[in-house]
Amino acid sequence: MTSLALINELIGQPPNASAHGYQIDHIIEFCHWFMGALFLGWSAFFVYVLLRFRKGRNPVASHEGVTSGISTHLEFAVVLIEAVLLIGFAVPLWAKRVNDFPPAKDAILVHAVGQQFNWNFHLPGPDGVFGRRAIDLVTNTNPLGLDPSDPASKDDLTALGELHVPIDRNVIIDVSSKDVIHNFCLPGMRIAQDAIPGQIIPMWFKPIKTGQYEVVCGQLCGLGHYGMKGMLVVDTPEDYQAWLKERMELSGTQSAPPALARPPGEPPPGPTPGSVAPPGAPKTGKPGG
Amino acid sequence: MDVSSSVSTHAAHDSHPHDEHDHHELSFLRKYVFSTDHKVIGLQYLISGLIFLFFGFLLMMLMRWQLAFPGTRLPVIGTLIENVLGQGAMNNGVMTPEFYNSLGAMHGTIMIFLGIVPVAFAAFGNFVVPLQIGAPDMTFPKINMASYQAFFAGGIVMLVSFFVPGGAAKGGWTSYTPLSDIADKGPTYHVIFNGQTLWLIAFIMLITSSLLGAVNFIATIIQLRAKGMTWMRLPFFVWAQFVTAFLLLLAFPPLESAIVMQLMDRVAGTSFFLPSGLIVNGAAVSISGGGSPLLWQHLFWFLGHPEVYVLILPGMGIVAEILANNTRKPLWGYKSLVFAALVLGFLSFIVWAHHMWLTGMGTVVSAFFQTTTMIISIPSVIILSAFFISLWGGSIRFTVPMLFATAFLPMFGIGGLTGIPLAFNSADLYLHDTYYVIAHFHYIVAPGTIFAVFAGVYYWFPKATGRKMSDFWGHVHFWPSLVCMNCIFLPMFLQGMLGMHRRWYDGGQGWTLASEKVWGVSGFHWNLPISIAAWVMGVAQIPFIINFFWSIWRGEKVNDNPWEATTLEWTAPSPPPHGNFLEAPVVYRGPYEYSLPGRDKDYTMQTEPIKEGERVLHEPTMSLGH
Amino acid sequence: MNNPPTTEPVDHETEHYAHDVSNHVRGYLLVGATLLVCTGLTVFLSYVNFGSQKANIAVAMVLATFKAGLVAYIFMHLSAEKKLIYRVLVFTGIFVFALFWLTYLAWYDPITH
Amino acid sequence: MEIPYTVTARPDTGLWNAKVGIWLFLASEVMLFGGLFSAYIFLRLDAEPGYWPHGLLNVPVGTFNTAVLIFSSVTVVLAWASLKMRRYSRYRVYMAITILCGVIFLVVKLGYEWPQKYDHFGAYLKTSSLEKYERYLGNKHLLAEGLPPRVEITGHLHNEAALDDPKIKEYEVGLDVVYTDPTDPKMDRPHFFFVPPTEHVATIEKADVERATMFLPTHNNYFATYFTITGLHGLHVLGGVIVFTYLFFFGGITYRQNPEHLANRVEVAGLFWHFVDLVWIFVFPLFYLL
Ligand code: HEA
Ligand code: HEA
Ligand code: CUA
Ligand SMILES: [Cu+2]
Repeated sequence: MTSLALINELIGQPPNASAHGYQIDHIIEFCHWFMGALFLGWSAFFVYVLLRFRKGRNPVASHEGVTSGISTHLEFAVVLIEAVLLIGFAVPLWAKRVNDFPPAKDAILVHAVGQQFNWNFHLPGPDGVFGRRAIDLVTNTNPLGLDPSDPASKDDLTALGELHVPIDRNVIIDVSSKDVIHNFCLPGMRIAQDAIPGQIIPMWFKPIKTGQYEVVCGQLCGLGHYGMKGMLVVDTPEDYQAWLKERMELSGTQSAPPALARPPGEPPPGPTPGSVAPPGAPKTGKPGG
Repeated sequence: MDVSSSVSTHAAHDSHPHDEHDHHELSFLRKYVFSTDHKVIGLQYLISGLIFLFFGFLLMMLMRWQLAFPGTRLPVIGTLIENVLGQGAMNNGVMTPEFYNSLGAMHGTIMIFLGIVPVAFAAFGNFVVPLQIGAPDMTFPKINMASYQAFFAGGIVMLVSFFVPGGAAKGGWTSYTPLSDIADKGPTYHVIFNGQTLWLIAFIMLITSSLLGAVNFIATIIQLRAKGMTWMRLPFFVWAQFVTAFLLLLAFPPLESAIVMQLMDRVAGTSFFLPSGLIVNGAAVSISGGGSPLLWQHLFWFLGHPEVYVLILPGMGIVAEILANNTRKPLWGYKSLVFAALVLGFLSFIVWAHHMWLTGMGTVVSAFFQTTTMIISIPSVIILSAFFISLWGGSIRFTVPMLFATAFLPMFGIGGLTGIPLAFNSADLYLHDTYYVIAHFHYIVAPGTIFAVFAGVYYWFPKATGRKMSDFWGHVHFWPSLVCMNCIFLPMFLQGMLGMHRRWYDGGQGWTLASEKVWGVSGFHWNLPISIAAWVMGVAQIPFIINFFWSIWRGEKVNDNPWEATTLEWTAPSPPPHGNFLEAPVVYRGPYEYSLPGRDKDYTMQTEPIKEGERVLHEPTMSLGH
Repeated sequence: MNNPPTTEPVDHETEHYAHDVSNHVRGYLLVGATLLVCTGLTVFLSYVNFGSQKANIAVAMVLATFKAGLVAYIFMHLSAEKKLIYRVLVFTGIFVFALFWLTYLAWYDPITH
Repeated sequence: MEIPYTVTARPDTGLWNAKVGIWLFLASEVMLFGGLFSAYIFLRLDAEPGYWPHGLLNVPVGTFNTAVLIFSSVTVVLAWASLKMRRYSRYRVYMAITILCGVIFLVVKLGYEWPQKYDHFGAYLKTSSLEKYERYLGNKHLLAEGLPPRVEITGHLHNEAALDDPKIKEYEVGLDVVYTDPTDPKMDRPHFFFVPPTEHVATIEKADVERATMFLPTHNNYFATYFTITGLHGLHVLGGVIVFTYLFFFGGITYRQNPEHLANRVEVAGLFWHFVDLVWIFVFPLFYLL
C-alpha cells in the first residue's frame, strides 16, 4: 500500500503510517490535482487576457465580450468532479472511519483523557475491563480518578503522555476530556478527534510502521496548548509486551493510588465514569469500551 | 450633451442645494462627529476601520516575532509593552504564552469585526450605496449614526480589555467553551473587568451596530432606489451589499443569543455551555452542569460561516465595479452574478458544521454538510469565472484600483480553491487547525478582501474628496504588498501540510514534526522568512497611509467623473453635498453601458435617456417587490 | 422596462385604507377575546393528562402557534401585507428551522463502536 | 433632496420606509429568540430524568401576566386605529392603558415573580442518598406510575446561614407541599394555585447533597434559561414601554404636522409590541406549564 501522493510529498506531508492513511492522502492528492488544473488553466487564461487586451494592444473594447457558453461547460465539469470526489471518496471514507469500527475484542482498547496540558491514557489490562473512574477520586497522583476498590481496576494500566501500541493491530481510542476541549491529533496516522468534556468519542486506526509519532493537541486549550504533546510509540509485538510489563510493575509501585476502603454510603462500583454520560451530558457518544 | 455634466457643474456647488430648513451652517460636532449624513458616517467607518485594521496588523507583527524567535527578547518594543501592560504580557521583554494567545484572539476579532466588516461593508456601503442607487441618504439617518456609535463603543471596550488584569480575551476569535467560560477565573477575577467578559460585552455592541446597519442598508436599497432604478439595473456592488446585509441581519442574532448565554455563564454562574463533572486544575468546578460545549459551537458557526461571506461579498462587489470600469466593457454575465450572490447568501446558512468535522459527527450529518459545502463553492466559481471572462475583449487600463482588483482574482482563487480539501471531512482529518487552514482563509481575506478594500479606497477617493490619490505612490504600495502577501501565506501551506498547528506559541520549535524539511527549510524555520515578509509588508503600507492623508488636502484635483464611469455616484458633485444629488436622478439603462457600439464616448451614463431608434440590448428583469 | 416606472406617492390609497379601519375594530376585539380564551384553554389543557409529557407539549405548542398566528395575521396586519415582507419572513423561517433541525441532526448522530 | 416615503408608501413596493425597517428588525429578533429557544430545546432534551423541574413557577400570576400582555396588544391596535380615524384623545387613552399594562407586567415580573424565586431553595441529592429521603421523594410510587423520579427537595430554607457556613452540617427546609405527601396521586402533577411552603421542616444533611442553592440562574439549566429568556423578554417590554411613553407625550407634535406620520409610528411601535407578545405566547407554556 504505497502512497501515490506526489503533490502531498512535494508540499511537505510526512509519510503515512496507518493502514487507512493512504486513502486520506489520496483524497488530498486528488483535490490538489483538481485545484491545480483549475488554477493553471485560469492563470494561463488570465495572463493571456491581461496581455492581449491591455489598452495599448486593444484600444477599443468590445461591448459584447465573450458570447460562447464555454464557461457553463467548465462550471458543469467542476460540479461533476466535486460530485465524484464527494460521493466516490469522501462520504464512503468517512463512513468507514466512523461506522465500521473493528470488533473490540481483537483490538487494542485505550481511553485517552485530555487535561490541561497533557494526555492521560487508561488501558484495561489483561482482564480487558476498564476499572471504574470517578470524579471525586481525582488527585494529582490519580489524575484519572481510578477507583482502586473496583476489582476491574486492579490490573489496569495508566500512562501519562506516552502510549505504546503494537504494530498491525487495530487500535480503538475513546477520547474524552476533563476540562476544556482538546483534540487528539495524530498527523502520522492521519487521524484526529476532538476531546470534548462530557462526551466520549471513539476513533480507530491501524499502525503499519514502527516508530515514534507525536500526538498534537489540535484545539486551543489555554496557555500551555502549544506544548501539549503526547507520544505514540508503535512497537514490535515484543517491545509492546515489554512496555506493558514495565507499566505493570510501575503501577504496582508508585503510580497506583493507595487502596482505600469504599467510604460508607458510596454506591457500589458501577461502570467507568465517563463511559456513562454524567447527568445532563449530551447524549452523543455511546458508552465506550 | 450627457446628463452628468449638465447636473453637476462646479458652479452648482455653491448654490447650497439641500433642504431649506437647515441652511444655517452645522457646527463641527454635528458635521463630523454626530453626523447623520451617510457620507460622513461612511468616512467615519472607513477611517476607524482602517485604523483598527492596521492595529490588528500590528498585533500580528508582534506575534510574528515570537513565532520566528520563540522565547527571545523583543528589542525595545518588548520593554515598552512590559512597562504598559506589565509582566503578564512581556516578561523581561519576552512574550508570555497568555499574551500570545491574547494577541491571536484579538488579531482575529479585530481584523474581522473591527476591520473588514466596518470598512468593506459599513464604510463602502454607507458611502457608495445611496449614491449608486440615486438616494438622498439612508432611510434612517439617525439609526445610521447610532450604528456607528455602537461600533465605536464596542471597539473602545475591545481595546480597553488589553489593560484589565489578565489581559484581553485569550480563547481565540472563536471563543470555544468551556475554555472561554472558565477563562480568567483566577483569584483576581473581577466579574466585569476581565478580558473575556469585556470581549462579550464589546460583541453585543458590535452586533447591535451590525444589525442597525443591516436594517438600514436593506431598507435603503428596497425603498430609495431612484426613478427607473429597477432591480436589474443595480450595480453589482449594491447587490453584494444587499446580500451581505441579509447575512448580518439573520446570522448575527443567534450568535448574540450565544454571547448572552456565555455572559450569563461567566457573570451569573449558569452552565449553558458547561457539562457536569468538569475538573479544572485538579479540582471539581462547582456548577450545576448539564450544559453543552457544542451548543456554543453550533451557534457560533451559524454566524461564523455566513460571516466569512460577509468578508468577501463586498470585496467582490468593489472588484466588479472596478473591473467593468477599467476594462471599458460590461461585466460578463451580470444576471448570473446576481443569481450566484443570492444563492451564496442562502446556502451560507446551511454549511456551518464544516468547521466542526472533528467534533464527533456521524455519517448522515457530515454527508449533508459536505454536500452543501460543495454546492456553495459553485456560486463562487461562477462569480470568479464571470470576472475572468469579463476581461476578455476589454481595453484594460491598469489604473491603481485596477491593479488591486486584478490581483484580487487569483488571490481569492487560491484561497477559495484550498477551501475544497477542507470541505471533505476525511481530508480535514489531516488538515484541521493546521496552518493550511490559516493560509486558506488569509488568502481570501488578506490579499483578497484587503486588496479589494484598497482598490475601493483608490477608486472612490475622488468622489469623497474631489481629489485623486497619487498613482506613483499607489504603485509603490501595490507591488511590494502583492509580493509580501504571497511570501507570507504561501509557505503556510507547506507548514500546514507538515502538520504544524495554529495557535502555537512556540512556532513549532518544540516539535519534531516541525523540524522536517520542506523545500530545503524546516517547517519551523519557515517562520522567519514569513515574519520578515510580514514586517516588510508593514513598511509597504507607509506609502499608502501618507498618500491617503496627503491626497485629502494636496491630491490632484479632478472632475466629477475622473474614471469615466457609468454609475450614478459619478453624476453627483465631488464631494457630494448633503442630499447628494442636485436633482433627483432618473435612470434609463443598466449599470455598465461601456463601449456601446456607434457612440463617440466609450461610456454611457445610467442617466442618459434611450435615444430614439437606439437598439436596446436585452435587459434582464426581476422583481422582488409587491 | 426602459421607461422609468412612476415612483410618485399616491395619497388616495392610504385615505381609502383609513376609512376601512373603523370596520376592523370589532375584529380586533374579537381576536383579543379569542386569545384570552385560548390562554385559559392552554392552562387548562396543561393539567389534563394526554398520556405523555410529549403529547402535552405538542398540544400546548399547537395552541401557542395558533395564538401566535392570530397575533401576526390580524394584529400585525400580515393578512394585508405586501409580498416583500412575506419573502423576508419566509427566509427567516427557513433559517430558524435550519438552525433547529440541523443542530438536532448533528446532536443525535453520534460516532459509536 | 428629502428622504422620500417616510409617510406614504412607495408605489412599486407598496411600503413606507419604517414598515420595511421594523419587519427586518423583527426578522432578526426571530433569529435571536430562535437561538435562545434552541438552547432551551437542547438543554431540556439532554437533561437527565428529574433534572428538568416542573411546576415551580406561579401559574395564576403567569396567566395574569399573559392576559395583561394580550390585553395591551388589543389596546395598542385600537390606539393605532383611533389615529387612523383621527381621534387623537382616544388614541391617548388607549396608549395610556397600553403603557400601564407594560408597567404592570414588569412590576409583577420583577417585583413579585423573580424575588419569589430567589427566596426559594432547592437541594439536589446525591444518587446514593435518594434512598434515604424516599419518604419525601416517593420515587417508588413515581416509578410505578411511569413518571420521572424526584432528585431534588425544595422549599423554604430556614437556616439561610447554612448556604455559606461550612460548619453547619445540614439544611433545614420548610418543605414544599409535594414532599409532605409524595405518594398522593394528586401530587403527581403540578398544582394550578401556588401553595406556599409548609411548616413541615425536613433536615437534609449536607453530606447527602450534590448541590444546593436558592432558585437563582445557577441552580439548574431550567432556571438559567428561565431567567435569561424572561430577562431578555423583559428588556424588550421595557423598550416598548419607553417608546410608547415617548409617543404618548410627544406624539402631539407629529400629529399636528402630519397625523398619518404619527399613525405610522404607532403602527411600527405596535408591531414591535405584538412581537414581544408573540414571544411571550411561547414562553408562557414552555416555562410555566410544561
Ligand atoms: C472570506 C472568507 C472565506 C471564504 C470566502 C471561504 C470560502 C470557503 N471556505 Fe473557508 N474559512 C474561512 C474563511 C473563508 N472561507 C475562515 C476564516 C476559516 C477558519 C475559521 C477558524 O477556524 O478560525 C475557514 C475555514 C474553513 C473550513 C474549516 C477548516 C477547519 O477548521 O478544519 C472549511 C471546511 O470546509 C472551509 C471551506 C471553505 C470553502 C469550501 C469555501 C468556498 O466558498 C470557496 C469557493 C471558491 C472557489 C472554489 C474558488 C473558485 C476559483 C476558481 C474556479 C478559479 C481559480 C483561478 C485561479 C486561481 C487563477 N473553510
Ligand atoms: C479579516 C481577517 C484577517 C486579516 C485581514 C488578517 C491578516 C493577517 N493575518 Fe491573520 N488571522 C485572522 C484574520 C485575519 N488576519 C483570524 C480570524 C485568525 C485566527 C485567530 C485565532 O486563532 O483565533 C488569524 C490568525 C493569524 C495567524 C495565526 C496565528 C496563530 O494561529 O498562532 C497568523 C500568523 O502569521 C496571521 C497573520 C496575518 C498576517 C500577516 C496578516 C496580514 O495580511 C495583515 C495585512 C494587514 C494590512 C496590510 C493592514 C493594512 C491596513 C492599512 C494599511 C490601513 C492604514 C490606513 C490608515 C491608518 C488610514 N493571522
Ligand atoms: Cu490541549 Cu490544546
Ligand atoms: Cu465556513
